[in-house]
Amino acid sequence: GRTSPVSGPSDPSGPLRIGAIPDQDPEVLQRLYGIVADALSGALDLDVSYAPVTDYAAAVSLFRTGDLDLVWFGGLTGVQARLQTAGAVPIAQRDIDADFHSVFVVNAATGLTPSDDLALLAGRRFTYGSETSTSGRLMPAFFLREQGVDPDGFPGGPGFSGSHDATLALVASGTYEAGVLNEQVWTSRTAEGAVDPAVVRYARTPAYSDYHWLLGPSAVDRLGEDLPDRLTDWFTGLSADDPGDAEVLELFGAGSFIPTEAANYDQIEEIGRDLGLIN
Amino acid sequence: MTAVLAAPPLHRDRRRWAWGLGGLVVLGWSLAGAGLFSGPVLNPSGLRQFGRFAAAALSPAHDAEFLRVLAEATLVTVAYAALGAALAVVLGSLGAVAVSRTTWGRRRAGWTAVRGVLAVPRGLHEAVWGLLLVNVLGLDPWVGVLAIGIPYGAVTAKVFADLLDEVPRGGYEALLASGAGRGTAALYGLLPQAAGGLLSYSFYRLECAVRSAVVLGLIGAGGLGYQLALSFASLRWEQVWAAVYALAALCVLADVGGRAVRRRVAEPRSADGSRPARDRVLVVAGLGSLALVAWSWWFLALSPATLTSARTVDQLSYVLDAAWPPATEGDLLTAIGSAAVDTVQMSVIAIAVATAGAVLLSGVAARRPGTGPARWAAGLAVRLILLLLRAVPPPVWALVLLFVLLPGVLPGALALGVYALGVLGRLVAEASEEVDGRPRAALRASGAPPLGAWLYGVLPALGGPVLALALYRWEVAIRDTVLVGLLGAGGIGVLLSGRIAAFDWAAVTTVLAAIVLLTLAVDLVSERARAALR
Amino acid sequence: MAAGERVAVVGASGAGKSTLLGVVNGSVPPTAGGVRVHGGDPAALRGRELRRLRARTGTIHQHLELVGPLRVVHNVNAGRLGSWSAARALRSLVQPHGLDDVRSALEQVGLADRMFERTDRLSGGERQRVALARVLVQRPDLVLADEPASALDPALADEAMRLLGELAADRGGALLASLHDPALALRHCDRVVGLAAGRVVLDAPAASLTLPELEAFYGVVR
Amino acid sequence: MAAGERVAVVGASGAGKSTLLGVVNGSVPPTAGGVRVHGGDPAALRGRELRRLRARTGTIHQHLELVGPLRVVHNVNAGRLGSWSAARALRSLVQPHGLDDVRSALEQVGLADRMFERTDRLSGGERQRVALARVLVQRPDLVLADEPASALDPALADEAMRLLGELAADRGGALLASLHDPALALRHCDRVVGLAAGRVVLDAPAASLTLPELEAFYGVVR
Ligand SMILES: Nc1ncnc2c1ncn2[C@@H]1O[C@H](COP(=O)(O)OP(=O)(O)OP(=O)(O)O)[C@@H](O)[C@H]1O
Ligand SMILES: Nc1ncnc2c1ncn2[C@@H]1O[C@H](COP(=O)(O)OP(=O)(O)OP(=O)(O)O)[C@@H](O)[C@H]1O
Ligand SMILES: [Mg+2]
Ligand SMILES: [Mg+2]
Repeated sequence: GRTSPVSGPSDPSGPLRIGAIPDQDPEVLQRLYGIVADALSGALDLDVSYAPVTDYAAAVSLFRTGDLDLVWFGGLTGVQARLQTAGAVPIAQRDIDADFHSVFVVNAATGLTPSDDLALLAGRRFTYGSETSTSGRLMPAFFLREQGVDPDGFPGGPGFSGSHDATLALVASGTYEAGVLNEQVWTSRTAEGAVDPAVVRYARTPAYSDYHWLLGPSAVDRLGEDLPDRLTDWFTGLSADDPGDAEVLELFGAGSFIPTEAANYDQIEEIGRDLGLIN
Repeated sequence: MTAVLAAPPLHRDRRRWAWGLGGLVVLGWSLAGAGLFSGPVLNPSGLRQFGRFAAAALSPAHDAEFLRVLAEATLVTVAYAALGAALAVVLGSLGAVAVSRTTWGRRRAGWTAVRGVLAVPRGLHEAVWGLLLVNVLGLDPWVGVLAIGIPYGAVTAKVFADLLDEVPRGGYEALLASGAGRGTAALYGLLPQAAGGLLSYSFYRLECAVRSAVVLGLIGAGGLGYQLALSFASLRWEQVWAAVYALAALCVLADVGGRAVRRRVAEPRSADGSRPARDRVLVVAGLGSLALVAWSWWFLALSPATLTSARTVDQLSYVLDAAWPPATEGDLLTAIGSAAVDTVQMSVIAIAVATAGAVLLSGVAARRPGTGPARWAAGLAVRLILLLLRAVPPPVWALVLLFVLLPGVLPGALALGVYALGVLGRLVAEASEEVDGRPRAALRASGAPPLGAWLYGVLPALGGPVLALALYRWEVAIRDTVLVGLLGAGGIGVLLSGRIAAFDWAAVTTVLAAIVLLTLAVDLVSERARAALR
Repeated sequence: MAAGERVAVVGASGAGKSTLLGVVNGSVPPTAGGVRVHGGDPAALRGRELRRLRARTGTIHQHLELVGPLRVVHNVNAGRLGSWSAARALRSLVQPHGLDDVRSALEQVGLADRMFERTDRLSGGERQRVALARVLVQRPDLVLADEPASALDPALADEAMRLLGELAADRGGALLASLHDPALALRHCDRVVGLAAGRVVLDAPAASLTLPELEAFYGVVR
Repeated sequence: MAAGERVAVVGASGAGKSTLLGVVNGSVPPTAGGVRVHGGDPAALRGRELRRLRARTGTIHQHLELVGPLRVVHNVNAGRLGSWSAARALRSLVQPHGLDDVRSALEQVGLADRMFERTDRLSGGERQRVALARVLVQRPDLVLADEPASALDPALADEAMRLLGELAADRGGALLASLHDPALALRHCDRVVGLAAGRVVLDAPAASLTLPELEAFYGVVR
């Protein structure tokens, strides 16, 4: 008898397995989701377990195979997962996700000053974050194209630093003259004083929808038709006034959770298809 | 008895020169492709970022909470590594029989075919295997075990076969001449002589399995690789180094254990020659390995049933449906073509750097009994440095090298080169320990200085094994470009991870096929080169 | 060669003695001409046939070609691999089979007490005697011996040649030994074949040759 | 041993002849007692001193210990590594140095035409002569030869012993050769030392011994 440290395949009475794509502050993921799992399990009277996964593609695949039931996806990965998994439903997003932004940063040595003209970035060595990051790749590429800049046409091809922090470091080193990252990360790193002075904020993108909780169909089959509503109610009911809830909200960097629906991500889907990131 | 006896003519020399020259030309072409002769490649302003990474090596994270996390991760890593390596050695031993030249003799077609089949599992990186398996098996510990065991098994098969083929064949041929079958002759004439090398390689595989635990994070199993990946994503270098040191410590354990066993096998306790005697240490080591595998099986709660469950079959057919037929658009094929060129250039530079470094360092890194304390300390230091070079994963090397180099093929190539140097340095040092020491001792006895005795007594005998190792590492470097390709470094790895991220399975199939073909081509070229220089 | 015949191959260093023995046991393909052994041509045979032919031929190689890391008992037993199944060969590596035969062969060459020693720890002459013991347990019909006594002192050399002659005579087989010691050749062989630069230049019954004559041969052909 | 003296070590197989030579050149540590070579004890010396001592000692090993994949010319030149700098040794691997010396040494042993062949393609006797040529270019003061003629025919064996004796005499040095051929020992040495089970049991001027006496020695001590 030992049970696997990794959750086994779905069984009828199995727990609700939550997961997340590794994005900002990945090293606190474990703590974050431990707390979320406990709070959820207490409120909904369910067994809840958390599985750490470090790879975007793996998280999407595990959602498709039913090994993960409720996943905190980015905009693009959420769309990918939903398209591959018939019956998946968005549950909730943060208040900031309805109005999300990315910031373009440049190395001070370029002499560029803050401006909204992305065309000046063409011809510079430029890096995105992770390949399927909504805020570090997809939406910035879209806005670049809108201003007539070929998102793949940077000299030597664009870089993919792998994470928002790596983007900051690579722009600071001057290896890349410019880059783009999640505004939330930029704000929190600036607040921590962790941003190298060589990195200068250049531009901010218009708003778009990003992160959201996505629920898979097998959990609904197992745990009841009303599961999506119960989850949405719990998330949207989290209140900053309640100390327990506040801890969860703070970990997510949110003021509150709000309901969301698939249509909010249609733009992302369209751009994803355009860029060949969705088949 | 009327046979006319004449010595066969010598005509290898020209081929040697042709191969040597060809190698140099390819290296020059690769360096040119990396932009070394056209414009700046250095980015001095990134030294500060690089310095942060280097400085953190001296102050690894050591708060209690993090150490506890690391300790847990270590257990998981050990379990996966032990099972993965065990599976690899089992698969490798069976596969070695199937791919060794000794088995096929002069039947080249059969040999080439089997070798080609093996290139498929071998051509894909463990991380790619992990991703593919996740899609079929979901969150199951088998993913980690198989992701390590399958590609390693194929590599092990090839290396075991090469080791057996490289052993002096006098004894083997003498047995054939007295009517022994090929199998039994190999058992008596080749295996005992290759035993040291086989054991050494098996323990080396265990060490690799520990390092490959990086793939385990994918499946949510935790492990040191997962911790390292998390800390790396937020560039917490202190934590990255702590995880690297933990990895390195495990590697040292595998190394020390392997060395002890090898020493006992090479120099069994001198017993009275008239009685049979079993070495108790070896028996304990054997039983201990079995116990470790059994514990790992229990710890991971592996269940063979999942491999054949209906769900697995469903998922497999989903992936196969999506992946077949492969994509054949012209765009994709063009992209693959140019990525393949980058990949080859990157791997050639990597291997040139690693081989040159490994040979230069091997004299110091190799352990030699009966030398002074200064030589011993120097050897230890070099070995530790080599260990760190390979304990830091290639993606980390790629990023920190990218701080000080401009984007392009070069940072990726050097990242792979530095990592491969860590691996090759160790392998070459061990190969030089395995070389017959008597000619060297004979030279020392006539007053030759250490370096001279090494040049004349060891290097010529080392040529074959070093070439074999370097060429084998070349193939690995091709596969590893998957790990470093992303960072603006180009190569087929970018293409693959891009297609995987887009879940474009048909294109993934095409890219994987291209990688396998590239692997196979490298394998065949290597084989030719070695035959010419043998 | 007739049954029971003992033939010495003599010739200067590099004359082709080892190569000749290699052609006879099928490990060196002849560049021209051919040989017939036990009625078959080792260069033409394949697979089982070849193995059967080879199992009837025992060779002591000039460089011995023993497997150094293996214990003496296994190196001796290796002479019997031609008649063992693979499974048996494997089991014997763990728990040596046919110890009695091995022991008696080692006793004949004076090495009974070294049975379980690693072969590469033996002295030069001791190793040569292990190679001899291997042929003794093989019991071949044709014995090919390439300088089987080169590392042995005169007394042991005589003993070794006697054992080889007996082995051949016992089974109605033959002995073909390359020897660079003419005295040994005359004492232990019935016929002497002389080689120079790969060709037979002398073929005479041993009884018709005197020691000085044979010694002179080396001077002549050089 | 006196300057210019040629000493034969004889003894049954396994008596300890090779071990004795190993102790003298410092590659085997003695279990008891010690030796003095050129006034120094090889087991006590370290580093440069030891190297200097060893460079003055040339050894032909029983198993030759040549480097098989290396060409003959390099295997011969290896005898001079004791007096070459590392850089020179390296350069010589690309463009062999001192070709004249190598050629004349190889001529002396009758192998001048094999200079650029891979050593592992030579016949047994040819390899032994390469080992001999290596000592010839080394020009040591003390020559240790472990059965230097075991793979050679009588004529070549005599020639080899003559060369070794000359080499020792030329430089006022000495020759210590293990030999299992008593006739060779008596013909080419001034003194005969007999070993049995690792101990000296005979030490006599060659002139005082007859061939039958020495042959009998092997029978006696076994
Ligand atoms: N594999 C090989 N390739 C090239 N030449 C070879 C090879 N083997 C042997 N020879 C050459 O063929 C000739 C005959 O060699 P062989 O070993 O038969 O001589 P041998 O009569 O046994 O001499 P010895 O008494 O010295 O052992 C030698 O000149 C040798 O160098
Ligand atoms: N490395 C070793 N370990 C253990 N025993 C050894 C080792 N080397 C030699 N011996 C033993 O020591 C004894 C003396 O060996 P040595 O090689 O000196 O004999 P030798 O007189 O040269 O004999 P031969 O004429 O057969 O070459 C032998 O019984 C041998 O087995
Ligand atoms: Mg020969
Ligand atoms: Mg000896």
